[in-house]
Amino acid sequence: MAEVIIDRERCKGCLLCVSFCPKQLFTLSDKLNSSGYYPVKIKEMKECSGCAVCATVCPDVAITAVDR
Amino acid sequence: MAEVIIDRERCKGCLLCVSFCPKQLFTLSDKLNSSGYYPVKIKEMKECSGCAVCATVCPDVAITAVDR
Amino acid sequence: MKKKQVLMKGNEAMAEGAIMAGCRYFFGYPITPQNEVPAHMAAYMPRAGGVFIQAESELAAINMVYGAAGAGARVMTSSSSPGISLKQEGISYLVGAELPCVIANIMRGGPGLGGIQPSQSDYFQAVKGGGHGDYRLIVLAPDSVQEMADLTMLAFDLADVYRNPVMILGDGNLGQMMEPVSFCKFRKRKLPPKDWATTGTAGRPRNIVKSLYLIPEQLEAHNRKLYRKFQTMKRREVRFEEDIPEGCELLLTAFGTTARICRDVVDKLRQRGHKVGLLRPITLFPFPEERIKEVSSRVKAVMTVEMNMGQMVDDVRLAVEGRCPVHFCGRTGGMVPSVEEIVHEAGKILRGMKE
Amino acid sequence: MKKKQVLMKGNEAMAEGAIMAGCRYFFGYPITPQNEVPAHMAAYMPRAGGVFIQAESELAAINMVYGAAGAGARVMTSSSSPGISLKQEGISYLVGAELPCVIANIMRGGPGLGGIQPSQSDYFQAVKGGGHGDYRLIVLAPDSVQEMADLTMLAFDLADVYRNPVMILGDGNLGQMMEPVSFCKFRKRKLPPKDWATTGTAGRPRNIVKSLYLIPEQLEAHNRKLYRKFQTMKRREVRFEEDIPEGCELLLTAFGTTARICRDVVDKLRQRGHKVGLLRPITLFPFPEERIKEVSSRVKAVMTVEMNMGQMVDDVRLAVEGRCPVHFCGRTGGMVPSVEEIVHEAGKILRGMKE
Amino acid sequence: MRVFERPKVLKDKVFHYCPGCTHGIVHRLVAEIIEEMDIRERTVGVCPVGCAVLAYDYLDIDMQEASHGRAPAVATGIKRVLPDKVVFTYQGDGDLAAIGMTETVHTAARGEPLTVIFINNAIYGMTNGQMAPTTLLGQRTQTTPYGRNAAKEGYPIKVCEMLATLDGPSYIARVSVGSYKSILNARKVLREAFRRQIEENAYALVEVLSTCPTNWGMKPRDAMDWIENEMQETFPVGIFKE
Amino acid sequence: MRVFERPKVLKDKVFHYCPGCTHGIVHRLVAEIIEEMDIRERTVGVCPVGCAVLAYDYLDIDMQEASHGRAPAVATGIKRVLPDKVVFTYQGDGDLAAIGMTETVHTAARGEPLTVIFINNAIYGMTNGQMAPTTLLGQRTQTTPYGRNAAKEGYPIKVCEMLATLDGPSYIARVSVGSYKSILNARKVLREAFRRQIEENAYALVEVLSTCPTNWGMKPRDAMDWIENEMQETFPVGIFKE
Amino acid sequence: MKDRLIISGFGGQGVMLLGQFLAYAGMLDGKRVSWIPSYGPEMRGGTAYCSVVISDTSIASPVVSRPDTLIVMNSPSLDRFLPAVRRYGIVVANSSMIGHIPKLDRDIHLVSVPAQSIAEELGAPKASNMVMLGCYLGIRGGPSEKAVEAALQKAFVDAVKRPDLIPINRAAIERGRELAQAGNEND
Amino acid sequence: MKDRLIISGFGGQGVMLLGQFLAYAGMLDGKRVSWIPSYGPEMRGGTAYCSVVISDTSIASPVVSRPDTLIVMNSPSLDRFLPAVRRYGIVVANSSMIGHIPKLDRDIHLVSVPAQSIAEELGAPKASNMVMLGCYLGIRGGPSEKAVEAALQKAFVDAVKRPDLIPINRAAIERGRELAQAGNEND
Ligand SMILES: Cc1ncc(C[n+]2csc(CCOP(=O)(O)OP(=O)(O)O)c2C)c(N)n1
Ligand SMILES: Cc1ncc(C[n+]2csc(CCOP(=O)(O)OP(=O)(O)O)c2C)c(N)n1
Ligand code: SF4
Ligand code: SF4
Ligand code: SF4
Ligand code: SF4
Repeated sequence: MAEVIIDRERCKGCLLCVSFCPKQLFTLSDKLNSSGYYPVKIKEMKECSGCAVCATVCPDVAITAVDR
Repeated sequence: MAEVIIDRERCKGCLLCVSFCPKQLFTLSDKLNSSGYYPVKIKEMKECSGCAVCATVCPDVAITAVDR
Repeated sequence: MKKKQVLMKGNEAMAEGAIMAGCRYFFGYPITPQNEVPAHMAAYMPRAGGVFIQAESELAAINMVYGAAGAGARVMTSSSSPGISLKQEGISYLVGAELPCVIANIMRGGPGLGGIQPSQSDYFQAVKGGGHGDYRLIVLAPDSVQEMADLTMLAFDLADVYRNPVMILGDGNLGQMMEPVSFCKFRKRKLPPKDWATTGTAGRPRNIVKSLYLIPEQLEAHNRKLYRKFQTMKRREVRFEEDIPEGCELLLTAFGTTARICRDVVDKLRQRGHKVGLLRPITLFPFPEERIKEVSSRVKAVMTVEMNMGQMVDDVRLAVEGRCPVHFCGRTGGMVPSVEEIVHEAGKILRGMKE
Repeated sequence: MKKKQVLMKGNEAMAEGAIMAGCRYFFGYPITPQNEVPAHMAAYMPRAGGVFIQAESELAAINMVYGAAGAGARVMTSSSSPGISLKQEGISYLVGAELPCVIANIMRGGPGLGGIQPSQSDYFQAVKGGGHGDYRLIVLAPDSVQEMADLTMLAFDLADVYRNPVMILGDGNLGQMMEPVSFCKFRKRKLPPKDWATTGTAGRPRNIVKSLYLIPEQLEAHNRKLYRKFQTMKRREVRFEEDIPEGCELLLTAFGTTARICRDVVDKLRQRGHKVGLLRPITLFPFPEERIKEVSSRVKAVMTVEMNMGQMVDDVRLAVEGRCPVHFCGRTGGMVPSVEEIVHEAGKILRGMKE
Repeated sequence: MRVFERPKVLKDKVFHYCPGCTHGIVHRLVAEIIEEMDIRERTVGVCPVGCAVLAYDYLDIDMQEASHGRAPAVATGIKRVLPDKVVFTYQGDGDLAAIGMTETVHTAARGEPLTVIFINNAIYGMTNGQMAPTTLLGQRTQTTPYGRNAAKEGYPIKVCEMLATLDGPSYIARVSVGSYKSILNARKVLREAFRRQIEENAYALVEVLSTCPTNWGMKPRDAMDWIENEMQETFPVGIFKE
Repeated sequence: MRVFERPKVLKDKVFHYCPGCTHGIVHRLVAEIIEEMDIRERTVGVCPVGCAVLAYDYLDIDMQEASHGRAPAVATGIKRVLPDKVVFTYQGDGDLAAIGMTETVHTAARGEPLTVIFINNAIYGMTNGQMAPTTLLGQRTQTTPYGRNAAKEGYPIKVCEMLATLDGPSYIARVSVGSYKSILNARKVLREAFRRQIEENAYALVEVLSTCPTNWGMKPRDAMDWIENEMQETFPVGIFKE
Repeated sequence: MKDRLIISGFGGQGVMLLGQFLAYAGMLDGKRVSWIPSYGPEMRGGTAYCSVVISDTSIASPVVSRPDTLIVMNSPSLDRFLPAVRRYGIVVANSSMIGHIPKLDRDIHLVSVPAQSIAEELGAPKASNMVMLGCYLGIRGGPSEKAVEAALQKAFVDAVKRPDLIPINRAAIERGRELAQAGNEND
Repeated sequence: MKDRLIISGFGGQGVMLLGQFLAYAGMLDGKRVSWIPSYGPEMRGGTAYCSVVISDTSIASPVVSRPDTLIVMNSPSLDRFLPAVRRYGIVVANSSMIGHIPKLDRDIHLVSVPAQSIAEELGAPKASNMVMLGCYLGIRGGPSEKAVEAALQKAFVDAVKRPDLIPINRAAIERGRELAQAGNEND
């Protein structure tokens, strides 16, 4: 089972993962992090294929991708 | 009749005219000019064809070529 | 009638002042905290029929200034500390070739890359000459957005009068702050024609712009000529502002941002009953040496306040020549001293006098 | 046993001294009158297993020095006045990043392109800081070919002790003249390891070489740390040479070439019965301020002799603080003052005392 | 199994870069390559003056901070002292192609064994968006408010094409980080640039087309697309010297 | 009829150049072209720092002396103020291709309407013969006493080839003054470079392979032959951008 | 009258504009004014602030080290500047972004406004700064309405050519003002 | 003993080498010595000169402004430096290159040597400087022969690896020395 872990504190809500995720699994969360950004969250983890596209495009290296 | 006029005071005796003159008309004179150089002189003006090769290669623009 | 006021950053006021003074050529390279200058020039120079070039470096910029000044134009460049260091060779050339121009240094903390917060630590560089050779710039030190505009306008005339670069020595604070400013129409002085400029020889003997004098006798003569010019500046162009009460005990000296802060300090200390005065040099070269000399013989102490580790204090000491103690109070690295801490330092000196 | 003497140019002696002091990296750019330095380095560095690069410019050279110094090497560059102006930004960075290195300025006449004859008109630049920010170099002023070698060797150690650039401030005369010189084996002091150098992190925490401190509090702390270092230099590294007779009336002060000439002046004047002394600063920063202060309270006048329009004279005046008059006697633009003219100037002052 | 993990050569610190700025991607790629090649302990990096001035806060290696534009000279100094170490510079377009052009060309001409990573974002980021030597014609910046005009401001400089005329360099390439695929390719090319230095003692430069969403005034994704669609017309990706 | 006469744009002064130095030939060509095009009264020249630093002593036109390497920046300043005047720089290889490389590249990239005359004599003349960016491999100079070694000192820079990759310049050419024929050709090309500025408001650069008999340690004629036989192998003459 | 303000928050919350707005309005009222930003390298998400002085008499120093008024839009700003506020000073805090507002043991008047929420309610999430402004106006009673209106014109018409944004920003100011008055009554 | 010399001539006449030669020989004799060139940009054909001091006591200034000895190899040099020569000083002039040698109205000892002609006679036109040197040695009686011989070794063997040049240069020196002595007798 694949999974991505998002580091809320690193995420700057740039939406790159949102737009690059082939399965459109990302969305913005509605709680600010301590830097004043709305980080992303995953809508539906089950569907993650572990392709790590999101992690590859994330400029803040906020995503870890795991394939279990 | 062609002729070249050498400005003794400008000439630095670099010998370029000597070596480039197609008719080999130039030679060094044996009196220093006031800058301490031995300027060139013409051995035989009659033979000058007025080609101005000497003047063209003279870096000190010391030669005037005349065709009469 | 009150003049129309606009709220502007110091950097913008300087740029606008330059354009109003007839400057039509600006060559610069970005650096914080003066980026508003090239930005303003890029936007407004074309409208004024002038030219703005973002040069490839500070070196290129100062040498474009050289070319344009040599061609007879009113021309300006601006930068901040590290960029001004890069211009030192060019500045020395400009003085050597006697070319008028205006150079702004909106100082930030050093040495090296340092920081980008305000500082006054390029005083020595501006006033003693950071480049090689014996030379001087006229150095103007504004302390408000209004003066950023006014002194810039003045700078262009002084540059032309003396055929010498004039430096506006501001700091990040003055460049970044907004204040109301009003522009009066600039009246250019009657100046001699720039008949020395290289504009093509049509109708006159040719002109050469240069600083090379291979024969030492000639170079010495040239240096002496420049020196006489600097002496004339000393006689004619000293500018300062002072507020010195009768019986003044402690004289504060400060320029630019710290001078502003010192006004509050003076008020505070007077409220507490101290006789305190302030002398603010507006021209850092020529320095108000004579005036400080005079005043120093009737005060008990002088305190110089700077945003550096102590630079102008040397010029103050040269003027005071031991007639009274000269103290120094400074913050550096981008720290701006507060009224409170200066009051505190002054208080110590004033208490010391009583003892 | 007399040491073996070689007849050498000052520039060559400096280069040779550097190699003997363990300098293995030299980055330079040609400029008269110091061309013998890179030429010597090009010829002899490879034999010593070192590296010589003719950099593409003075900017490149000083920044190669930065990189090499940051990597822990003993490294040097040299130039002459306009080239040193170009290095000002880099020098400010070297101090900011606390990198040891040796920089030679074999001065020529300025400002601008000026000339190529000897001059001392970069005193201010060297001593007050021609770059931006509060900083100081240790400045050594040799006055003979022997000292060109000896002080260069010393310079490398001082640079390492203080982690600060050291400048050799010579002039065209000292660079071009030949004198016999003997080299003693260089004994490097015991110095702390350069554990701050960037050599790869193997076996230790990583090292960063930088001068950026974006937070003003930190930049201020860094400046204060540097300042303390400069104060330590002032306490420990002042070097000068003096010849001051009992009852000295007139004290001459001069450095480098002019100090040499002043020795003859002193002899001449003493032959005429005048009590004249000479104080020659060897370190221009730290300046022998205390000593001049002391002496100034027991002489009738001081005269400073320089090959410029008056620069060190400011430091002398700061030391004298009005205790006696300070006169200046100078030639500039490549002119070297003659013994006769200095004697003449001194004579005027001495006659003035009698009146 | 972790299929994607933060490289250990990256320190824990949050980048100061703007949201969506691809400086972060390039940092990560460099960190990954250093880790993968196992050269962390023998690498010395040189930071530029530009947005990446704080790169030493992120890469857990020895680093020096050069003055604006002089990173190649600083790196030369380091490399000559430490010929066995891996030395790279990381520079923006203002740094490398404007003020530092002389050092760029000469270091390349010397064939100095260095790896130069050249971030071309067609603008000055750090100073809030002025024209760079690589700004496209027509592009608006703080100092070209009416759009870059060839007649006044000249043409963008193609650094790779220019340096490829020199005999010194061993490897000159241009890549992009404007799309997922581009990023994978960038990684390969950057790795090769390090390999050239390490194995062939040679000079390599990689130009990376990178975004500056803040100063381009674009959303991060639009900025990436702009690289792929607009920038690459002026700056085609490819290998210019091999 | 005078078939060859000293151009009036040359002042009466004797050149300070060494015997046989071809700087003098190029000076003469420039003077002839200015005379022929009748632009003496509207031309402003910029001298370099190098052996030609005193060019203003010989050319009877308005001139400025730039600091070392910055002639293109100075010329840019002049040209922007005086767009109707003819502005040229005259620079050596140290001046133009070492310390001044940044200005050289950027002025070309801007397509600044100037004429740049670039004297490539493969050495620093003025300062007594150090390596130039154009020094040939193996060539001995004061700073390459063992001969220029590519591994240490890198490769000669081919300025024309490099600048021809830019979009700014209109005309880039390399000529020689190493023989009678070459000189005649150089004159034509130099004239074209002036014409581009005057008629097309465009940037043109002409590299002139020139001798330095003194620092090459050659007799003047041998030096000219060395251009034709040795230098041209590394620096082929031709037109690189048209 | 002399008010020395520090206005602080995240980059993007509009603190710089708010400060300039106030300074501009003050100028129109015939006061002496100054504005000065903290300027830093690109560190979006970091804290940005500006100093504003509005005064009847000449302003010696534009740099405010000890504010009479502190307007804070996020937590780090409050932590940083609260200790510097003068006795009898006021603090306007954006409670939407500041989780815990400490109890004050000094003579400082604290008004907390959920500015972000209000702005979002109004459908203008970027206008939280205007809510804070309104609140300030409510407490200090100046600059004048006329000056504020002119400043609105300048900010949205002259500068960005978006006259359509005026009503909603005007509304945000009003809401802030109301809240301040309500807050005052609660005191 | 202290001799302060200026040696001057056209570039190419070997005046610099002559000066270094003298300084080196002086050093070998245990004297204090200094040599300093005039250095200029490339102006071949212009006048070049150097200052040399040879002294028993320490040398304060290497720069000679008023020479005890003037060695001049061309006219411009004579014109330039003659007025500076000290009373009782000596002038050695290369009469091959100096058309008109003025009458001296001061106490200066002038020796004129047709150095160029002599050198050419010897078949070594470049050795005119050595003729001048010989003349100087003849007049001043120093440096020692031993030192001069060692200097010859250094100049032609160590420096340029042309030991074959030594005999002819030695001969040039000798001819100069003879002439000086003859000249002295003429006095
Ligand atoms: C000598 C000098 N000049 C100018 C600056 C200001 N400055 C800092 S970064 C920079 C340019 C940044 O642009 P770029 O190199 O393209 O990098 P980016 O920020 O876009 O990554 C400039 C001009 C400086 N610090 N030093
Ligand atoms: C800033 C600076 N650096 C160095 C010099 C010294 N310098 C004078 S000319 C020159 C180079 C001359 O070579 P080149 O440009 O090739 O011209 P050439 O003399 O060969 O004609 C140098 C390095 C200087 N005057 N200024
Ligand atoms: S790409 Fe990274 S920083 Fe951007 S929104 Fe996604 S997780 Fe956050
Ligand atoms: S080419 Fe000119 S300078 Fe050379 S020898 Fe002939 S005339 Fe004289
Ligand atoms: S300013 Fe541009 S380059 Fe710099 S961090 Fe922000 S987006 Fe990136
Ligand atoms: S040094 Fe070389 S380039 Fe200079 S004048 Fe002499 S021969 Fe010509």
